[in-house]
Amino acid sequence: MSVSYLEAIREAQAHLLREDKRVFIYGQDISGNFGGAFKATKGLAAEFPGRVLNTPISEDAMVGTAIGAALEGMRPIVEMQFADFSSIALNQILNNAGTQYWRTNIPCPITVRLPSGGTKGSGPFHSQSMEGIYAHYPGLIVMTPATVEDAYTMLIDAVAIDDPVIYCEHKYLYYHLKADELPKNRLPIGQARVVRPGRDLSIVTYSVMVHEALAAAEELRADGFEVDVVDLRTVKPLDTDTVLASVARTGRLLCVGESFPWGGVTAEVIARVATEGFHLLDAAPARLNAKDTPIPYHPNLWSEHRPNENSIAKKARQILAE
Amino acid sequence: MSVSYLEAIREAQAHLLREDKRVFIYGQDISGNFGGAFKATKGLAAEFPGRVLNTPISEDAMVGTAIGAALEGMRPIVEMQFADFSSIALNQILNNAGTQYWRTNIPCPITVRLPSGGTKGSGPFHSQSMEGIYAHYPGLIVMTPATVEDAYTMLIDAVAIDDPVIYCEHKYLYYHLKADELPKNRLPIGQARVVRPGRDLSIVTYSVMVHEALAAAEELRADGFEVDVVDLRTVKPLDTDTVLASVARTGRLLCVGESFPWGGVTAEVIARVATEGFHLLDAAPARLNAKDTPIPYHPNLWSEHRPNENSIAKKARQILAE
Amino acid sequence: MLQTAGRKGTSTPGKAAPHKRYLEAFRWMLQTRIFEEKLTSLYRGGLITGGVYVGRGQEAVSAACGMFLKKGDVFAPLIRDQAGRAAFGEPLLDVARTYLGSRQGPMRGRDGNIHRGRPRAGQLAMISHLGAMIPVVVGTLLAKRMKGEKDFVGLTTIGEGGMQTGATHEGMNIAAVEGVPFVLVATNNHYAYSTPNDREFVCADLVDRAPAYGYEGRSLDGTDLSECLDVIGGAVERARAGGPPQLVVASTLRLAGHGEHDDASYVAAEIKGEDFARDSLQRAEEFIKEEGLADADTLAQWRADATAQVNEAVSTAQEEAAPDGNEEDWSAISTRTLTDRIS
Amino acid sequence: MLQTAGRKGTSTPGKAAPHKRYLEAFRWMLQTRIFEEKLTSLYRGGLITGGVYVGRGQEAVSAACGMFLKKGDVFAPLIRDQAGRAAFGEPLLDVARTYLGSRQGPMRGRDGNIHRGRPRAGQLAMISHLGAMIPVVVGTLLAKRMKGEKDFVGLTTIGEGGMQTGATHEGMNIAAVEGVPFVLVATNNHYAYSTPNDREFVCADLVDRAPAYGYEGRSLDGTDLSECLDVIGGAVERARAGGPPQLVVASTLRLAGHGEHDDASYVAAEIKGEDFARDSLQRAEEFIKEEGLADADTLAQWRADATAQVNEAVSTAQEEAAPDGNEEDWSAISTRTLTDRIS
Ligand SMILES: Cc1ncc(C[n+]2csc(CCOP(=O)(O)OP(=O)(O)O)c2C)c(N)n1
Ligand SMILES: Cc1ncc(C[n+]2csc(CCOP(=O)(O)OP(=O)(O)O)c2C)c(N)n1
Ligand SMILES: [Mg+2]
Ligand SMILES: [Mg+2]
Repeated sequence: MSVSYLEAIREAQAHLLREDKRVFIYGQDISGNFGGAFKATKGLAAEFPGRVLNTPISEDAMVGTAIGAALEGMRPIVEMQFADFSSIALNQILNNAGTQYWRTNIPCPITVRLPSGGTKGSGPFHSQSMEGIYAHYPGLIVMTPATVEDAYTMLIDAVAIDDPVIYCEHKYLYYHLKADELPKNRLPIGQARVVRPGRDLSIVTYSVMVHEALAAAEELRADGFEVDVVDLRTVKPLDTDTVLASVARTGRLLCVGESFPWGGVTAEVIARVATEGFHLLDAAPARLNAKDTPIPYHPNLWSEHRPNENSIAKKARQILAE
Repeated sequence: MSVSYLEAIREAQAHLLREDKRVFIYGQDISGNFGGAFKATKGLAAEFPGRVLNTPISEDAMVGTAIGAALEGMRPIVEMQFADFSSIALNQILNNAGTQYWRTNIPCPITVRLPSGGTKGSGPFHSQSMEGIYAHYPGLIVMTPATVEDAYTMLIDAVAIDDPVIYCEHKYLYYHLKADELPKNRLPIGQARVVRPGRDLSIVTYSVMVHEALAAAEELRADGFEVDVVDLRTVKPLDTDTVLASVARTGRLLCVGESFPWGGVTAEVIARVATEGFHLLDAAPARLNAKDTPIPYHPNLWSEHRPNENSIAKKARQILAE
Repeated sequence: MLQTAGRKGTSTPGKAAPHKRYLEAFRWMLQTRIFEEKLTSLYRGGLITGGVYVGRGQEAVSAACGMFLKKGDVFAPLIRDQAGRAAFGEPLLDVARTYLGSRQGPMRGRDGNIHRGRPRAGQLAMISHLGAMIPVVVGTLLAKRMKGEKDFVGLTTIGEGGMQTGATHEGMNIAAVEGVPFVLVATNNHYAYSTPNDREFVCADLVDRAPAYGYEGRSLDGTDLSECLDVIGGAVERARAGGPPQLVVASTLRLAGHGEHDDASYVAAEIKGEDFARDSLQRAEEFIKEEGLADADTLAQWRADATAQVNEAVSTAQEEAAPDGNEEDWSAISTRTLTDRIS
Repeated sequence: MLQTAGRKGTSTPGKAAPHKRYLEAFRWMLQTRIFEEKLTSLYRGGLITGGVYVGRGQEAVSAACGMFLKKGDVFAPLIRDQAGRAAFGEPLLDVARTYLGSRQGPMRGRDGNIHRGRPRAGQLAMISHLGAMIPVVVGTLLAKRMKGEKDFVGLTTIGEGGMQTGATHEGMNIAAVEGVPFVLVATNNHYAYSTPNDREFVCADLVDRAPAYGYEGRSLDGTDLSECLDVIGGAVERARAGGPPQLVVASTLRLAGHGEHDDASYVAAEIKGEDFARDSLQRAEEFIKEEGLADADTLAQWRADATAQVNEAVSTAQEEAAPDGNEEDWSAISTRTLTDRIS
């Protein structure tokens, strides 16, 4: 048996609905036989009647409703159809969920699932990675699982946490990524994972780019380089210690993300390493992001727009040559 | 005669309405005798009938309408009542204005004025600085004038530019900051300004924090340190060259902003200097931002939440001691 | 059509129970007026930081909103709801502490003035973005239903200006789709800050929005306390009994500035002579006197009681310590182990 | 009340001009059906990247939307508007190039499928976020009025699902406040993706939203071409003549998946027997035959012509070069001197 990243998300939700009667799922097209645009809730409406609810096309109200339910003791999961449409709910997420605990002392345990990131032919409005926006504002935890195991355990943790969680699941990984089984153990939230230890260069990344980075690391091994790959897992909180420990091993840093290049996760990571681990660096750190344009529809353009194994390997070689 | 930062904004708009019949202003409470929550359009409705229009409380539609008018050849200026309410218009700004030119090849010359930043007692929803969110997405120019002169000339430039501009005016500077007269000359958009040359430390900052940084620099001069203060003026595009030239002079960098600490302008500046000017740095760069919580209402909390002269001077001394 | 036009003129409450209710409401209104005048004078004296927002002119509407709600109900008051908050049970001390920035208030100096609440007591703490509290109320009601609670209702208020936000639309609609017991009381006080109705919306009466969402709609004269009690009480009752969501649209004039910083000089002179521009508190007091529901001594005593309560709340709050930035732990999340460490 | 209920059943256009119009509309519908079937087959053959979205079942509504607009008007088509786009003047080549990702198309491979447009030609390029185009149309109309243009109108379409977004509400309201000549044609095709009406809204008919915004409202049978032409034509005419904004609500069933990836197996069997589930194209063809408006040869010729046009557009686009990432200048702004240099 094997389980995909998408199935892990579905299974985590089944588990949550089964174990915790406070949990319900709220989103567009997630109910009935349909089970969501990506089938992440397939079968759950039938198994858990009244707890997997279709909503109108009203992202702002979806999140507002979830906030109210959370204040009343529930543990809602909101599925955005695409991360890109969470722009409509941004006010509720940042200004209502994000400020609730700090203002009122009452926690606001909502989980917002954002099907994120680019896939072939999806274009400017069905491809975005918005973790950088949500992490910038206070009051939110932002998760970006890169593996089937993390997709499963982190979603379960997300719902257990008393604070609002933005759970960025990557659409490219939905079907491409498979594991043999659901995980038995889990790494705590807030801890990054050294996916592959190395001594010559640290590639710090998250979500889909972990896999591109691993492929690039493999390529570089042929040249005799040992690349340390760190998967951040959550971009907020960001596990600075694990990142610094990696840079301490290698002296060199490349930070890779799929989102837009101004600010965001890669700038934050480099800022942390530069400010807190400056003496660890033997060479200038570098970053690789998508280009500073909307995400193109055409595969020829899209493949140039986002980082990938080749561009990562190329950039890594430049750093290693310094 | 003297002119305040706020008057400069009003005068720039008067000038624009006078010189360019494509210009109109769109926003809440900006018309009639009232002239806006901060009086930035005081008198303009009477002087320019039909061109300073009150809108319903509909930020999304305000920006959407401006986009449509811009596509038809107008040069709308949208006044948000507070930057914080632009969260409601975020989708139109990022996904419609920001993608328009790239997608259709037709430029979208709107200017969105965001009364930004903290003032005493304004609390979580009337104090935000959102430049980091807008700069993260492609397709927008983000201005953050720090002086009366820039407030004037940059707003005029903003409207002249064929692309969407987010003009972040700082509410704290509205009345506090005065100049003798309106400027005759201007620095081009995209160019940062060395406000004060120095040799020991570069403080790179923008908007209201330029003044806190200058005060801190003055304080440090007493200790014999010469601080180079760079005012970014626009945070996108960000004038990396001027920043690097400053760091080349000093070898040390402190980056200061009033917004939230995760990501944003300060992370971006440090990332640029670390990646492009690593060898220029003699010590670890540092940054100073607001704290990672909503902006507090009470002055006692607010004064701790944001950076100020004292915290800047303190941080600067740490860097200088390294 | 379910909607009925608001009656004009003074209404005559006929029975004893309504009289008792009327007088109770009047006392909340009176207390509110006294408290808000106190807040204004503190503000003018420089003793309040930030804005002061009062409900002058709409105390009747607001009092009625709070009075029909019980423990277990949810109330999301807005900018002009001091009367309703008090009637629903918010301690006066919460108000004083929040305006004066006491660390002992519910917001502990972190937020101020009208942005206060105690979600656990069913009173949500509004955010500024107008309309945003509507879906939040819906969510609390949905949760209560899921948990098997019975006999509850949720009410929130909005201005005619706030009716134009996307959040209001999505929130009103989702309440109907979920079929929760929800009441929205909208007050058209003829201005949103400085903006008059003609730049806000076009329909004849905002109650025309009710059928658009499958709500029952009623409009009323917000200066007439008796009508406020009847109509809002009725709406709460119908929602509680399982009826569709309710939209009540009250007509008033804002008898103060938008906030106390604002002299409201933009308010058209003509409008001040309209029926909806009357002062609901004054009307109620006249009615009480005319009908002999309370004598002059009683009225004076009520005023004195309210003044004493207000003064006590204010002086208590004034003696309390302000928050201290050095003692804050500066974490926006409750799970401290997950607080991001950013330097 | 301005709103009138839609007539049911087949209508009988009585005069020559309507006949001519009817036949013209029919030809746009026919061309659309043929083009969309072609797109579907290209998609199934793996020749189109990304989604394909067709208007099957609502060609009559869409054709009517495009046909009454002239040069100088503004049209913001949505997901199911191939017929209206063509009728308004969008070259078939634009469609083929966009779906096939030719660098010569209006979107040059940067955006795909339905997200195409030529703002300078009055056809806006939709973003995905539903409702977002409404205020944009309002803005174009406001600008035209400011520039002194006359005799123009703006029209956009929406689904019943998209009617529930905040953007739609704010946009509809601001159109009325500005008093611009605006027409919103909403099609209730009974599903938003997989979601049926009962989880979308509660009012009896979405045309009940018209009075809420000061619009004139009409509902109609979207499977009846004649009615579509009459009602939408009338709405465009009234808006153009200075009437209030117009809301037209058409009833249809989506006779395809949400996109061509979707088998629509969630569509309830019962609903397929409803009057609104009929195929407008088939109904129109039957009507033409019954009334003898065109003979079999003519119909066959039209079909052949449309097929040829479609095939030509597709094969032209297929021969054109795809965009090349290395040749892109990767700037999202037009002022190249202000492009941020980020490494
Ligand atoms: C989304 C949003 N935009 C702008 C504001 C700023 N603002 C606060 S109150 C107000 C006027 C509100 O008018 P109305 O809803 O009629 O209520 P009233 O003040 O008349 O009671 C405005 C514009 C806001 N709070 N929220
Ligand atoms: C704000 C927003 N949320 C979600 C979506 C994803 N989405 C695209 S089309 C669609 C269904 C639209 O239904 P409807 O408006 O009824 O139009 P129809 O497809 O039936 O023509 C959804 C949910 C979107 N485009 N915009
Ligand atoms: Mg009002
Ligand atoms: Mg539909």
